[in-house]
Amino acid sequence: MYSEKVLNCFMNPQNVGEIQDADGVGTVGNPRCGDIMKIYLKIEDNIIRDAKFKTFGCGAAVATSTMLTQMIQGKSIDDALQITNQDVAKALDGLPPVKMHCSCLAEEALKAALWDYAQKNQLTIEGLEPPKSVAEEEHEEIAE
Amino acid sequence: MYSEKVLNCFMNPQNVGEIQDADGVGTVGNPRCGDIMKIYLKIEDNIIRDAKFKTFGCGAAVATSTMLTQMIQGKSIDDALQITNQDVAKALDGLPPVKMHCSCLAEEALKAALWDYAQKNQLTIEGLEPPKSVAEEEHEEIAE
Amino acid sequence: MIYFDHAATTPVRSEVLEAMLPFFSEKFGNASSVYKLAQVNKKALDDARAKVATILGAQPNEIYFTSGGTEANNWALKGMAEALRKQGNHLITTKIEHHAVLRTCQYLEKQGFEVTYLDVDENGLITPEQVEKALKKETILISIMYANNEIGTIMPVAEIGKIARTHGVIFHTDAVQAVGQLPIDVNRDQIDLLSLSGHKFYGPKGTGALYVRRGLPLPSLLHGGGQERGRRGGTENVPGIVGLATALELAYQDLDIKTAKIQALRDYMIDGIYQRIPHCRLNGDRTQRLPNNVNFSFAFVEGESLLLLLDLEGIAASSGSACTSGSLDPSHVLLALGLPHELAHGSLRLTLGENNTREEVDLLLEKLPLFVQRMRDMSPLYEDYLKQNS
Amino acid sequence: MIYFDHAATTPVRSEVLEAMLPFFSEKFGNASSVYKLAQVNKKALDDARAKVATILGAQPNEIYFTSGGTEANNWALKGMAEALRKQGNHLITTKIEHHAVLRTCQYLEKQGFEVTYLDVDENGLITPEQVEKALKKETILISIMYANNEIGTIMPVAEIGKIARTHGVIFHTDAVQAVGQLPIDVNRDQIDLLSLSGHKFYGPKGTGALYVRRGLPLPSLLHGGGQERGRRGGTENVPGIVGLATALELAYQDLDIKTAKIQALRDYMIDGIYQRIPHCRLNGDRTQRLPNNVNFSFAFVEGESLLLLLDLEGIAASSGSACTSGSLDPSHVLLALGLPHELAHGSLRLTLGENNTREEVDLLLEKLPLFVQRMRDMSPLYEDYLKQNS
Ligand SMILES: Cc1ncc(COP(=O)(O)O)c(C=O)c1O
Ligand SMILES: Cc1ncc(COP(=O)(O)O)c(C=O)c1O
Repeated sequence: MYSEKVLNCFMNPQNVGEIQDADGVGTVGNPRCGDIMKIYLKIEDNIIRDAKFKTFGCGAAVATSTMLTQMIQGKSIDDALQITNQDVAKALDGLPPVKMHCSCLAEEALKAALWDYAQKNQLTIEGLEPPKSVAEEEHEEIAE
Repeated sequence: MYSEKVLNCFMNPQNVGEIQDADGVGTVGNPRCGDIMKIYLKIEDNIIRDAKFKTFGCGAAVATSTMLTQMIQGKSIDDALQITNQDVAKALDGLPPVKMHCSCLAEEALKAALWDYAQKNQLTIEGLEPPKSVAEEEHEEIAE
Repeated sequence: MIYFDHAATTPVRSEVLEAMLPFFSEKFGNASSVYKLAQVNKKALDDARAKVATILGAQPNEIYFTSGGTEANNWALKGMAEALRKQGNHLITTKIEHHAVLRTCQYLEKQGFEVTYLDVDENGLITPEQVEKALKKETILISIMYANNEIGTIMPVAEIGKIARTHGVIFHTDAVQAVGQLPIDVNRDQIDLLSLSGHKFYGPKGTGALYVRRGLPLPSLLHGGGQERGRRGGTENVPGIVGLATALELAYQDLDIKTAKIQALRDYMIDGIYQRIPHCRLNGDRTQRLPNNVNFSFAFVEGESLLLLLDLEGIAASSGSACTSGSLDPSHVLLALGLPHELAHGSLRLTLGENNTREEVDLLLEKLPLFVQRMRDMSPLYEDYLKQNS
Repeated sequence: MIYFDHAATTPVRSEVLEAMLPFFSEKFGNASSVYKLAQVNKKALDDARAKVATILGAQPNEIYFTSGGTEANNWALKGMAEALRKQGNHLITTKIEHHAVLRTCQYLEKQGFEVTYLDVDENGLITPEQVEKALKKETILISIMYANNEIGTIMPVAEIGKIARTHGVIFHTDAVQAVGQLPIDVNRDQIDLLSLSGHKFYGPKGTGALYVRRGLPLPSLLHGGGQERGRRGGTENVPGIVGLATALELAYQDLDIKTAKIQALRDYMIDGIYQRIPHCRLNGDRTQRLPNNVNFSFAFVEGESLLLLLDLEGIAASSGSACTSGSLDPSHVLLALGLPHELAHGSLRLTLGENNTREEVDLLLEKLPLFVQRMRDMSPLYEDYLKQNS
């Protein structure tokens, strides 16, 4: 059901990890839906110098995280904001219909991270709205 | 679905035909049910000397007609009346459930023929009741 | 063995069985699973769906696989009745539908629906005008078979489709006997739902499909897992579905040539019977007729006894429809033609297939007159007839 | 390929396919026809029915063949609800039934029935007392699965049967996962209706059966010809039915030996996973459990990603049930156990079959810990956990 590209991005994920001194961090999704995506950004002079992610989710979620973080590396904030979930999906040679929401999640995670960056630096980024919920859900305690 | 015996009686029917100067004739069944059985009896000294039949019907109807006419040949009227539809069916090594009514028809046809004999000769035969309907249905005209 | 009962069922074509075989034990995955093993099955399903859609002139996502024609008919009728109950409670069908439609209609009557059963003429046909006249403002569904299974009559489906569309009424057709023999186009004929069954065109038993025009609000009949886009639960019968689609595709290869051959054989048989046997009647319209169907009534003779004689000679035929041959009722189809009961009980259906030969028909034409005469000689009705006419 | 998804479906056993083959193209007659060709089929059907009856401790005329477990479940529930509507409108089932039961119950709720969905405990079990407490005077049907398809829990069927009988309530059980693995006796367990599905025990897909205790007034779900003693229309799928019966018979040959082997492998797998992977949880009761079922939740990890990694290693497993894997909902069964959503999303079901080996399990035990760790290293939830506990 997944394209070769998706499988490839899933098997060889790029940019997994944290950025300790990130300039912006965004977490979207919730356990109810089965996907949580967290994006870390390092931003200098309006340019995304580095992007990393942590994702709890299916193969498509991991692949879109990989693809998105690759696509935004080195881009200006404005250019990065032009990237839509459709672009991410297209870059992966498509996603199964039930998995399209993963690409939306990626787009939202990016926006959440940029929002966080804007908040921290008291900037206004054109066209950027506050994320609907920055990790609003409580994560239930996970028992062994 | 039919036993060997039924098939045999159907393929090699015995006693098919009319008895021109029959002492008793009985017709039962109707076209609606798909079976009509007509039995001719030649009776002398209370003994069935000859029995013949004509039957419109399925394989089981033909087979039961054959079997019944064979079973009653040479029997006294009283002995013939002892023969039940079960006996006929048993003599055929059984009939499929949906075809059991054919054996009833045979029993009824015999009784109708004996009733006809009794009527003609103003006799009372112990245990013999008038047939429910001696060919009461009109046969619709058959067009080519 | 000479097989003249192709309307009852057909053998699975060897190419079809071959196409099915890998999916039993080797590519056996559950088509709904995520792993690779199952993707083969999902693809096989998709291909099958596309093939069926192409043949019917439909889209793949308008095809739903079922366990046969019966399920397809039950689903179409009960489903649409349930969905449209608020709009009306009236259905239109005919008196000569298959029991899978008739008994479903009777069930719906018990649930408060009203059903008009259209009369057919002595040839087993209805007119589009009858359908139009029967329409009421409460009418929600017209279900009229494409072709009849006993007498082979082909209904004026395109005209009915037009009437249905004009009046905004949903049109279902039981095309179980037509599919595989007649070119079908659901758009040309403005059909909204169409039932078909695999084993009637050299596919496997226990397989069928329902075409459902996109956008129709058909609820599920079998609730369960999310199979068939959430509309028909149950683990997909992959080998069966592959078999159905392969058989369907093959049925429509060189259809013209096959039809011409079978139809010629049919006409040869009909003419031969007429010439050799007096007091008989071809049931069903002579020309608006399936290419493979022959159905005769022989006066004074009951049908099953003829079947038995033919069977003992190695010739398989049927009387009435196969599924009711266990019962004693005369054919409701023949009664609807206006036949008296004797004739309704005395019918013989011979349905041809691709592999039947002229020699086989010749053997039938040699034996059948003898068998009919033999049963007539035994028949009290024939005796009466002779007496009346002597 | 290592196949650990026998609860989803099984390959058709070679002996089964062999038994089926003659009925596709050679002995292809319609089992309801009168001629000799068809008598072979009728006999094959009768034999199959007798075999199934014997295995279940039932009578042949209590067995009805269907197109699968889904149809059997739909038929049992909708049929009994319709038949007993006048006596009451209340049904009892559990929260962890298969969708073929749950969605049918939801449908019945829309038709005015009231359904009690019993809670299960954290091991996926209900108690007979819960059933007894849920009874009302309007209760007409109890439908509780024999064994669960996701977590393998075996329900206290005999006790429920006893309660049902005592209170004069009909008892249906979806035994689709149990049949072929557990000895079944409908009289011992006082079961009134029982559903089974062929492809779960090395039989063909698209086949199933419903046991219906003699005398139960079950109306038809599929109306049509007079097949299945007038209760289930549709030309009989003879090859499929023969396959189902053959597979069932073979499943119960040396059942003890096979069960011992599979169960040992199951326990080896469970112990191995517990030993090698921290933060995991076996879902489903440890002992009241199907011999072939292993189901784990791994904290911080989503299930599908594990499936993919396993698949790429040639190991087929499942997460949730196969038929819902296309959907995004977490397993309703795991939620019913009280698992938080992360864990409900993070489950892995491994279901063993006769041909699985210890070597295969060893490979899984080697790979799985790596895969779980790999996904944890990617997981923001694991990151949070580590931070909180450092
Ligand atoms: C418990 C249970 N019930 C019902 C079904 C449905 O059976 P089928 O897919 O054969 O219709 C399944 C399997 O899919 C099952 O596991
Ligand atoms: C016209 C028609 N409709 C429906 C059916 C039912 O199809 P199936 O037996 O495949 O369920 C048949 C054949 O049996 C048929 O001839």
